[in-house]
This record gives sequence, C-alpha cells and structure tokens, in this order.
Amino acid sequence: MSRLADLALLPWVVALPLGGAVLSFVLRGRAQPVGIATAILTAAAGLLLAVQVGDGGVQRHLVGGWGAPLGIDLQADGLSALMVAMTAVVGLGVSVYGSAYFAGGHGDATHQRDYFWPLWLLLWTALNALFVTADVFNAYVTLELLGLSAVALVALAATPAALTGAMRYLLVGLLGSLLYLLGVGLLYGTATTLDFQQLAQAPLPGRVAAVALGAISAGLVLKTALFPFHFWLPPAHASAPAPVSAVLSALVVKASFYLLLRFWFFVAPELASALLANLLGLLGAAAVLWGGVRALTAERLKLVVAYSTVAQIGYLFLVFPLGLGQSEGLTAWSGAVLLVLAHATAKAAMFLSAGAILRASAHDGVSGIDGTAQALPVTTFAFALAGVSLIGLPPSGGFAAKWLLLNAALASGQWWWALVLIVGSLLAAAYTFRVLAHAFTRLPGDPPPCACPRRLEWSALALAGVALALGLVASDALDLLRVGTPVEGPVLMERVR
Amino acid sequence: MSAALAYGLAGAGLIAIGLYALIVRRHLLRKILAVNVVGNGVFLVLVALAQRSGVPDPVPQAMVLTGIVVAVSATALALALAVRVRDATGRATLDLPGDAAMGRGARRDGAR
Amino acid sequence: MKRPEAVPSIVRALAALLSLAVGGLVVWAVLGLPETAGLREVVATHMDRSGVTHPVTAVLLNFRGYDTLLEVAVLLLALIATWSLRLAPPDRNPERPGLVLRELVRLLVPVLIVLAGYLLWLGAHAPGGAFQAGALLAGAGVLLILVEVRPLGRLSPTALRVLAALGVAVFLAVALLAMGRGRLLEYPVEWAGLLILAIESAATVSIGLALAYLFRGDEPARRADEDGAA
Amino acid sequence: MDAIGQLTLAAIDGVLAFAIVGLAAGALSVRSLFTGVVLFIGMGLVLALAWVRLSAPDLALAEAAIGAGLAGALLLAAARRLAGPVHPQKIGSDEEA
Repeated sequence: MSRLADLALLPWVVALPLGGAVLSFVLRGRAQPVGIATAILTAAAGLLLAVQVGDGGVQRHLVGGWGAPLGIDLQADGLSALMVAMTAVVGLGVSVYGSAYFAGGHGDATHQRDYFWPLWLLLWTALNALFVTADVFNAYVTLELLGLSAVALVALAATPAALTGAMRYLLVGLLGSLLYLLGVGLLYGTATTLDFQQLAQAPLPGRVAAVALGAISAGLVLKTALFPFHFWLPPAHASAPAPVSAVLSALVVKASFYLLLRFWFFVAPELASALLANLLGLLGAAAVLWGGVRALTAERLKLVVAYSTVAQIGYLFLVFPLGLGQSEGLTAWSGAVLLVLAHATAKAAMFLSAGAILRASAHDGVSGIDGTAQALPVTTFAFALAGVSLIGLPPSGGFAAKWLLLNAALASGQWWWALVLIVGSLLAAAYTFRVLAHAFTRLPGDPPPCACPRRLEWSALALAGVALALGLVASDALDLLRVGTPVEGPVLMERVR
Repeated sequence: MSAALAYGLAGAGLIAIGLYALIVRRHLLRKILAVNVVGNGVFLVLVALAQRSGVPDPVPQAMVLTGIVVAVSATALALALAVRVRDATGRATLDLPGDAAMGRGARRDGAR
Repeated sequence: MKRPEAVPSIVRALAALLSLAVGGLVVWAVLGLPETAGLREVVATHMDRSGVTHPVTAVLLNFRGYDTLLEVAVLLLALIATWSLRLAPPDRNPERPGLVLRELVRLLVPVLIVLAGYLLWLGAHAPGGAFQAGALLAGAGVLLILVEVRPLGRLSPTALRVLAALGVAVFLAVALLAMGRGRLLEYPVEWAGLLILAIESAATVSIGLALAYLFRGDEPARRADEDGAA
Repeated sequence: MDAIGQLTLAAIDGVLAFAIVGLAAGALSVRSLFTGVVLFIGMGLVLALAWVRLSAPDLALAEAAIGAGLAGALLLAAARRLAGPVHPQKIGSDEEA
C-alpha cells in the first residue's frame, strides 16, 4: 500500500466535489452525468482516505506549505476519516437516488435536477472540508458553505412549507455560525492561533476561554438542533425533497455535532465541568423523549422521520456526561461515534424510502400509506431495516452503538442515562411500527401504481443494509476511531456490570 | 478608554441588540437586518481585540474581510428567499397561513 | 408600513434578558483578554515569500488562500441558490428612466470599471484587491440594471455562468496545479505574484457579476430579449 | 501626539461607537422598513470610519463598497419588492412535501 500512503488525498476530497459543482453548474443540461461522475470520484477519494488513515495513521497536509499558525492545515485522524467515509457512503446512495428522483415527472423536474447537482455537490464539498480542516476559522467558512447550500436545497421543493422552513433554517443557521465566529475570535485573541492542535496545547485563560467555548457551543448546539433548539429542524427536514431530507438528517446536523466533539474532547476537555456535561446530557435526554413522543403523534410521514432525528440527536449528547472525564470514556466515545454512523445510514435510508412511499400513497399523512407494502415491497423492507437500526435491535449498527453507551452508563454508575436509552428505544419501536402497520394494511384491489424507478428503491435498501451491517463491522470502525483518539481506556464491548 | 475598547464594547452592544431584534421582530426583512447587525458586532469584536496593542494584525482583518463577503452572500440569498416566501404565502413572516403544511407543530414552532 | 407585532411580552422579556446576558458576557470576555500582537510578526517575516507586499493581501491570497477559495465558492453558491429560487423578474418601471439618469450612468459605468481595475492592481501593495474591485464592478452593474440595461446582456446564459464560475475555477485550477510540485496552493515563490494577480483578476470578474446578478434576482432566460447596449 | 490630540481622537472614537450602536438600534426599531434600511446603510458607513480608526483600511473599503453599498442596494430593492404586489407564481405541488 505504499502508493496509497503517498497520495495526497486530503485536498482531493475537497477539490473533487468543488470542481464537480462548478462543472455541473456551467454545463447545466449535463448537470446529472457530471454530478454522478463527481459523486463516484468523491466517494472513492473519501473511502480511500479512510483506508489511508487506517494504514498510515493521522494524515496532515499543509496547504500552501506554510503550516499553522500562519497557514491552514488539513488533517484526518480516525474521527475525521470515519466522518468522510460516512459522507461518501450516504452521499453515493443519495446521488443514485437523486438521479432517479429528479428525472421526468412534472415540468419543474428539469429545473430541480439542474440545480440539485451543483447545490448538492457544494454541500458535499462543505462537509468534507469541515471534516478535514484543522483550522477553526476555516471551519467557520465551511459551516457557512454548508448552511447556505442546505437552505437552498430545502427551498428547491418550492412549497410554502418548504420555503418558510428554509427561511427559518437560514436565519437560525446564520445566528449559529456568527456565535461560532465570535468564539473563534475570542480564542484567537488569547491563543494567537487558529489550529485545533495548537489551541489544545495553548494555555487558555479562564474567563475568556469560558465565554469563547460557550459561544462556540451555543452556536453549534443551535445548528445541531439539540432540544429545545430543535424548533427549526422538523419543518425544514420534513418539507425538503426526499434526497435533501436524507442529507440534512443524516449528514448536515452531524457536521456541527462533529465540531462540538472537536472542541470538547480535543481542544478543551479540562474546561468541561460536570455541570456542563450533565446539562448537555439532560437536554439530550429531553430530546430523546420529546422527539420520540412527537414522532409517535405526528400526522405526516416525513414529520415522523424528522422528529425521529430530533430524538436520535439527543442520544449523541449523552457522550458528554458519559465520555468526558470518565474512566469508561472511550466506551461512551466509541458508542457515540458509532451512533453517528448508524443514524446517518439508517436515517438516510428511512427518508429515501419515505420519499418513494409518498409517491405511491394517497396523501402525505401516515394513514395515507396504507397498502404500500404491496406496491413497494423493497422500499417497505428498507424502511423496516432502517427502523431496526434506529430502535437499536441486533445486529444493527444502532444496536452496537447503544450497547456501548449502555455499558458506559452502567459501568460509570450513571444508570439514569441507561434509562433514557431504553425508553428512547421503546419510543423508536412504537413510531416505526406505527408506520409499518399502515404500510402493511392491505387495501382491496390492485396496489396503487407508482412512478418509482428501481434506483429509488434499491438505493434506500442499500443504505439500510449498510446500517444493519455496521453492527457486524463495528470493531473495524472502532479500530479506525482509535487513530488519534482523545480518550483512553477500555471499550466495554462484552459485559454489563 | 482606548479606541479598541470603545469599538469592542460597541460590538458587544450590536450583538445584544441584533439578537433581541432577531427573536422579537416578525418581519423577515427586519430579521435579516438583525442578523447583519449581529454579524457587524462580531466583526467589530474580532478586529478590536486584535488591535489592543496598537499594531494592526492582518490575520483578523483578513478573517473579517472574508466574513463581510460571506455576510453579503448570505444576505442576498436571505432577501431572495424572503421575496419568494412572500410570493408563495402572501406575507413576509415565518407564519404559514393555516396549518395545512405543518399540522400542530406549525403554531407552536412558528411562534419563534 | 405597518409592523406586525404580536410577540407576547413574556417572549420579549426573555429575549431582552438573553440579549443582555450575551452582551454582558462578551464585554466581560473582551475586558479579560490579554494584549497580544497576534500573528503580525509571523506574517511580517514571511512577506518576502508571499509574492505581494501588502500584508492583508498576502494573508488572503497566500497564507490563508484556502479560506478565500471557499469564500469565493460561497459567493458563487449564493448566486446559484438565488437563481434556483426562480424569482419573478423585477417589476419594470412604468416610465422609462429619465434622460439625466441614463446619461449619468453612461458616464459613471466606465469610471467605475477603470477604478475597479486600479483597485485590483493596487491590492498587491496597498489596501484594495479583488473584493473591493469586484464590488465596484458590481456597482457599475447595479447602475445598468437601474436604467434597465442588463449587464453583459449580449452573452448567452451559458457564457454568463462561465464568467460567474471563473473565479472559483481559476482559483481551484491554480491550487491544484501548484500541487503538482508541492502542496495545495503552494505557489512557487517566483510565480506567486503573477498567480495571485491571475486569481484576483478572475475573482474580480466573478464577484462583480455575482453581486450584480444577485441584485437583479432572477437568472436571465435563454432568450435575451430585453437587453440594450452593455 | 499631544494630549489634546489624543483627547480629540478618543472623543471621535466614543462618538463613532455610540453612533454605530444608535443607528443599529434605530434600524431595528423604527416603524418604517425603508427608514430602517437607510439607517442600516448609515451604520455601515460609520462602521467604515471605525475600520479606519482601527487601522484596517482594507475593511473600510470593503465595508463602504460591499457592506454599506451593495448590501444596501440589495436591501433597498428587497424592501421595495416586499412592499409591492405579490407575484403569484408556480409553487411546488404538495404531493411530495
């Protein structure tokens, strides 16, 4: 693998989608073939990067040759590599789905298709750039690129609900980015560097660092839609075109969560008080319950899936009380990152299948999907598989992730977080079965016809399969995560005390 | 009081005013102005705090220059979206007419 | 214009409290910051290898050029996103713009274009550069739009898109070409000045075009029917 | 620099800082949206002076040209459109939303 080790993949995971975005914009009529080709290349580069990090350890690329603090460095450790790989897998699935979703049909489809590709490739650029940057200000620019492209993709649906949802999403996102930028400015004012590693080593004086990290966290929590700042997420995620909903729920909210991990686990773990960690955990717990209840009672199918995202984001925040300053920290850290991956693939599969189901159903309410199991067996199966991972049933990735979080909670004596995990799983089971019960309701007569190309059905199933298989390859993912890990300790895979 | 301090405090003031107006004002144009006021406040703090020793530091200046261009890009998109929202719903606020699209969530969440 | 104010007073009170708290915390932090000279010295010692003599330009286009590449992409994104919204074309003025205004624009536009070129060239050693120059170009475009002349109206929509994307494309191409001999955006020292000028020139055109067309709102349709001289 | 000169500069800084905050408050609270936009543009222009005082001439140029100038033009145009007639236009079908 010596050839692979010499490849400078870090710049390419950003340059490829950016170049593809420009090309698909300029060649508008041929946006789709350009987009598909770019998606394949970008996904390949992302997966190769993960292999490279797994083989050769942490990768670093000094853009311009200057090196921090003067220049901007790109870096991929295990966490970055996993995020880029996750984006590659979901991105490829969404691209295949999108190529069928925006084709044909009503007259606006051409317009949507021609704009979907440049916007989606710019979003992919932003995600990869965010995951591999080692510079906190550069991360701000990628956050803005991410936020604006996400908003534009939501607005592509062009319904009143989508436009209003996009507008709210834009305003909240801009406020979040500006709070983040404020914190970055304050950090620079004390440490005179913008590099994550150098910031981690710099002495950060108490009150400035506290306000800086407070502003950064507030901005990122707002963007991650942690309860009670989730108010903007369901309208935006539920009203966007299906492939866009998938990308938003699977990847975009994870980007700001990833930055939270960077700051709290790498830059300033010593500043995280137990109070703060528990507060974040508490909000996460509230999100699990509130999101679960709302998903159970929501009337529209895509709103069910969107509120499920609110709930699943809640689980992720349990990493703060379970992972920071705990001797079982690595178990919780591994569980949380694994859950990011499992939720990304499962939720993408769920939104993609919801998009296909809605094409075959009478209306967008949950009761409107009666009989879709007959019309779209593959899609219904994909939805159910994705549900298995969201609930956390074995052998899915969701199961492995929740198992680790559960072990961390019990081993560190914080059993109340385990309770949250269990109640959340029950709620997830309830809202998944509620949808499936309707899907399997037999309608008299022939199943309704559906303009659902095979690619819509199989891309969703493929992603659901990945979510399921993630549980089987969890230990490989966790090995990769150990490259440059910020947390030490055992990974309690086997026992519950 | 040094120049840097005066402008740093003004920046803090802009952030506070803008945040308040962003939450309280309903008209989209006013919300967009509010976000821009917050942004200008952040920019002022950024440059002011790099200026306390009296010598200009080009790095925060470059950061703010980047920020200004990003801000105008975001503002342009926000304004276009606001016009589009009004064309589609008949009003330039975040309220949806009726709850056709959102169900009960619209009222609760729309109040923000 | 009437103000729709139905926000409950409790929300107002909470918002006021929150804003005061945030403002207060920022003041508290600003007062507690140590005095540092920042990276000024580091920038100064590397200036001779940057290809320009103005420190802010050196940071923007060389030391932290990667930020600027993504920033130019953000502006292009704003244009693509705005065009994707398909706004109704702007309302036409019922009466033709006055003769005085038209003459004024006829006079101002060339002046602005020359000034933009000057600012672009100035950026290498003094305050100025692509963004300020692009803004002046856009100003000329806005003036033309105000008198209902579409800037670059004779160009086909595809050519317009090429020009809008030129800044990102040239920047990215230079960045990748530099990787042939080193790392991303690692200009050879003797070429740095020229490459920066090339990037800035392309960026100026794209910035000016993007900002002017953001002012207009809609993407020109394939058939160019309304343009006059531009 | 002599004491009077320093005092004058400090006074200028104080006035500029107050003007920025005052104009922002006005822009966000004044009744008419148009007036609000005009006050916002005014704030941008004063901000450009503040950048000069903070030894950031690049920012002063950019603020005047982009922050106040072009953003101002965009805001004024949008304010006019938002006050004008609604353009009913094709909206996406709700079938999928």
